[in-house]
Amino acid sequence: MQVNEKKPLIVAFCCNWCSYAGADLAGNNRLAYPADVKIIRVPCSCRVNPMFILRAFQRGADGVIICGCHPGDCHYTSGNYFTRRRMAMLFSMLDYLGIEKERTRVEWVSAAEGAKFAATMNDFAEKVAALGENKRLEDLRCKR
Amino acid sequence: MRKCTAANLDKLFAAIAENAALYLPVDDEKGTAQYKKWAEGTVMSNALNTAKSPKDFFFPQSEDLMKFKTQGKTIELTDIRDEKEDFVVFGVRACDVRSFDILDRVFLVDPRDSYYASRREKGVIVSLACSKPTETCFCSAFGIDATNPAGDVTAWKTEEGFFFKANTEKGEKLMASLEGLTEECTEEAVEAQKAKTAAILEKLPLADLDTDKFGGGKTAELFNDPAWAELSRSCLGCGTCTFVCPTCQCYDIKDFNTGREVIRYRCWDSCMYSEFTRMAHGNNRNSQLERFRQRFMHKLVYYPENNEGIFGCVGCGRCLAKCPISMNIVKVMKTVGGKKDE
Amino acid sequence: MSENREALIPHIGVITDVRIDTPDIKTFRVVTPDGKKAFDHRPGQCAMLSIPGVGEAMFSITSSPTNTEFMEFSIKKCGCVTEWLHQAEAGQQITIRGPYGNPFPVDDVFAGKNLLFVAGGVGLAPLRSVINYCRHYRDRYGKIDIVYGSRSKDDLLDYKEIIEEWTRDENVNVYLTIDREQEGWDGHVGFVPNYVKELNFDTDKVAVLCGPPIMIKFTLEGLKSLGFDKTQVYTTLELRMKCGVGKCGRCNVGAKYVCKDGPVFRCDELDELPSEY
Amino acid sequence: MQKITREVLIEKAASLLNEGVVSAVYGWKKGEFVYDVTPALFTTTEELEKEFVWGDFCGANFSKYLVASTRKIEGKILVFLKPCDTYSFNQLLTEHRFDREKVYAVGIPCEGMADVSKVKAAAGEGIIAIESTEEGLAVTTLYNDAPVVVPYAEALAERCINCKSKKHVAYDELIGEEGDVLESGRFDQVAELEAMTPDERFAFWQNELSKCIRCNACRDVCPACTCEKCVFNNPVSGAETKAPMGTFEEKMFHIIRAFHVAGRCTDCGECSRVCPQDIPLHLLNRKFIKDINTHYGEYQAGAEVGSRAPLVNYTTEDVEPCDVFERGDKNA
Repeated sequence: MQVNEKKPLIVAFCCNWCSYAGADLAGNNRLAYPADVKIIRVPCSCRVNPMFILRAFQRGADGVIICGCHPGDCHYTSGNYFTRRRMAMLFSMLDYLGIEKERTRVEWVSAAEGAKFAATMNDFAEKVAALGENKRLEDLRCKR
Repeated sequence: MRKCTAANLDKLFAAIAENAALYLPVDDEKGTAQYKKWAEGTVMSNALNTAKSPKDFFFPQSEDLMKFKTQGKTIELTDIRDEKEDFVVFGVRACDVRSFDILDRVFLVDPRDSYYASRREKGVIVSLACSKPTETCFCSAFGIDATNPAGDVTAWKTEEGFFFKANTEKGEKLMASLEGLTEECTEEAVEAQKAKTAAILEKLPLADLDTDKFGGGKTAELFNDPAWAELSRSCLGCGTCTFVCPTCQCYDIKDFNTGREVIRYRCWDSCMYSEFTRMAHGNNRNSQLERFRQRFMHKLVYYPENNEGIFGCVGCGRCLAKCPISMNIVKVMKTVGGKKDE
Repeated sequence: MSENREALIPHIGVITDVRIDTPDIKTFRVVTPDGKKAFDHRPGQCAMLSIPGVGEAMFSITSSPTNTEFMEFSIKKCGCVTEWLHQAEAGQQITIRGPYGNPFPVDDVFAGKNLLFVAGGVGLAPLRSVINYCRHYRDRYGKIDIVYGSRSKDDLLDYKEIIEEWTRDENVNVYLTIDREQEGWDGHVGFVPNYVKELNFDTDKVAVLCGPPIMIKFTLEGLKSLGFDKTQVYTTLELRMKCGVGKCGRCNVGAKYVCKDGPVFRCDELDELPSEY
Repeated sequence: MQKITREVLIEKAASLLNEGVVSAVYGWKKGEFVYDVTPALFTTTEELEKEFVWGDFCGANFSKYLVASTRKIEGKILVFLKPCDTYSFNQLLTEHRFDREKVYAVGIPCEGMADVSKVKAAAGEGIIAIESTEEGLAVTTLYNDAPVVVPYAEALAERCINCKSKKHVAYDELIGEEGDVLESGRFDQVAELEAMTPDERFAFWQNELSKCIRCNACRDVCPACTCEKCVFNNPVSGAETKAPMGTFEEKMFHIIRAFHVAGRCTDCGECSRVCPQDIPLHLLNRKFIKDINTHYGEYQAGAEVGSRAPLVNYTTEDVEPCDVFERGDKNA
């Protein structure tokens, strides 16, 4: 019997100025992180609308992580402060609806933190993998 | 006429459920009745009617129609209707039974809607006569006899138990399969209940609702009635009335791209929604007044015009109970066209 | 009509040719994957075309029923479906279902009569099918007059066919007009309704109008001033449709469904409907 | 039972109409039964006397109607506002949704509104008359010979049991006495849910949200939902879904709906009142309010005009999203 070892699919929204560059650095330094992390580049972490996150889950993501500049370092001065509030509220709501809180995360990763990016992704992927497939925010039409 | 004692009722349900999926009104945790599939231990609700109408059984709120797979320039089409098993809907009130007739006249005329038609063929309707109509009931205005509903089998519930009369071939087949659990009986108890209910029906506050102002051919008279403006003024433009209505049948066809394929599905739509008639070059019903008028004109004038005078409303009273602003077809009927009478 | 016609499941169609008519109108030739016509139709009827995932929309069939090889659709770019179609190339598959609606009464009312066609812009699309039908069965009809106008000469639909075929037919008169003076145009300049009045047609004919609502309104007034009666004038309507078979409840005007009872209406019939189109 | 009478309100409205101060009056219009009152616009004294009602079933909040009607109607509009309505009124002003100059607001005291489904549960179906008496609502039905008295406490709507304030935060004129902001137990049920395990919470919401029929009444009635074009109506947004397809769409709709009004929701409770499927939607909104109060300081939307909503604001010391879970949730 073959056990279905489906690797978790992770969507990472990365801000253009810090985290995306951080991911780049991780790549340049050949730091490994799971291939199932799909990066979506956004101009600023506050570009991420709650709908994006829900859509990602609908389309098969098992975990969604948002990466932005460290608080205080936003390219647009204050974007990530808004992200922080919004995501705190949204994730708390998802938790309130009984959706596993380990499936969502916000992490601040600067352009210099390639190692942190890789470590974060490894850790997040591991946590999500432990939870298994996303069942609570799934859309059966998008499942095989 | 056949009778099933109260003690035998569960056995009767079990016997029906053996051959077909059995659905009946069941109270949820808040005491609201909704149709649920019967399983061992299910208790039938005593409520007058379900919050949502049983039109879902034949015209579900959403259903997948077909699937497309595209590759390069080619398209592959697959029919993905779900083949429904035989089913029995138990306890449908007279008003809702009439609603199936109204839907049939839309979906079964050429070209026949085969999705609807196949469900209609597979479903057996066991209706249930009313014994405690409520203040929002006005089915009698549309010539419906709440004490003697249509359906494949008509049922009456008294203290003694359930009484059944088969009306169609399908109904007779169902009753034949239940012969061991029912016994032949006289109609006395049923007649007594009918008389008692009829007396209550006469006392209902909406018993004297007048339909004479409406019907086919009344478009010119009613369309520009000044009353529409006031009636529709507070309308929120939500779809509550249309979605709880047993006869509203407007739908939308939409595509959903799953990433691998496109599913074309059909879902209920509401003429009350602002986008209902929007197209690339504009919207011919731009104001809520126009949309509001469309809904009621459709039920009271357009539908009867195309269907031998049969009104598109069954008087179930759901919209009276559920409208957020308590605007409803009764208020419309009492107001529109009223100026002429004075 | 075939028995037990399935209402909502379409056929697959293939676009075999895309002709650029004007800057925003293209004409698409559609057949089934095995190269045949998808279904027969009558002049004035419509079909639902769709691109899975984009949407479905109703279009008039512009080719004549006498064309047994393929169907054509002249489509103006104005919404999601049309925009997508405008990007399509030959070989692209789409879905098609129909035919829908009532045709023009070509075999009874029109038979033996003189005909006047008045079209504006992409409004020629539904009329082209009737015009070509009548040209095909030329001896069944009297004189044919065609008045067609658009914004500019570049916006004239089927220009080549008009010049090379229609104008050369005997007993067919084509009157073209454009809204404003333009270099290289020596024909008539002016709006269609005015041109119709100027041409001072005899009332011994049946008129068929199609174009923007404002053009229809004024042309109708023009025809009335020439002595035409509303019972002599036909037009075709368009409203939002989803099912095409009179069930989805969106294209009704009063008790009439444009997809089923229309799109062709006689103008006096329209007067009886509420003004909601 | 309401402390002021219909006559007092009619007199006020009639005098303002006759003086020409206002040209129209928003009020509750008599229905077929006692409980089915409809929001309506009155323009003459005769109409007011004939059809204006005020009583225990006048729950509708007029604030949102002002957005459209102040643009259409010449002259000022008189609007009667219950304490909770004044918060919505202020919130709309904060968002510049209507012109304050075009409105004459009269604050009226409210003793709480009755929920007709509770009345029916207590007195039975077939209501033909309801009288407000000292003891409670005296309900006559088709099936009772003598009226059944339903005490007010039993008939009160959920939002009124947990009334947050009897204080009017906006008015041009006040009828009756000014009330106070109340200590309410409105977050108790949110706390109960938070104390559950995620599995229990999931089961609770799955059951509730699966009842949704996507009629959009909660959105359409909401005084905070005043977008000219809602994302759920916009075909090009990719979010225009009209039916609950599976279980995802309904969660998506309700999360986004609640999130979009987070920080702006005054907790007026209209969403739960209008839901035809009785989904406790206010529990979603209150969760956001509770979280905002906990993490960003006490904030009551609509308490004052011009205050900055918490989700369009920030401090550099805000809590990190991962730390928000740290409270209450002991079972996870």
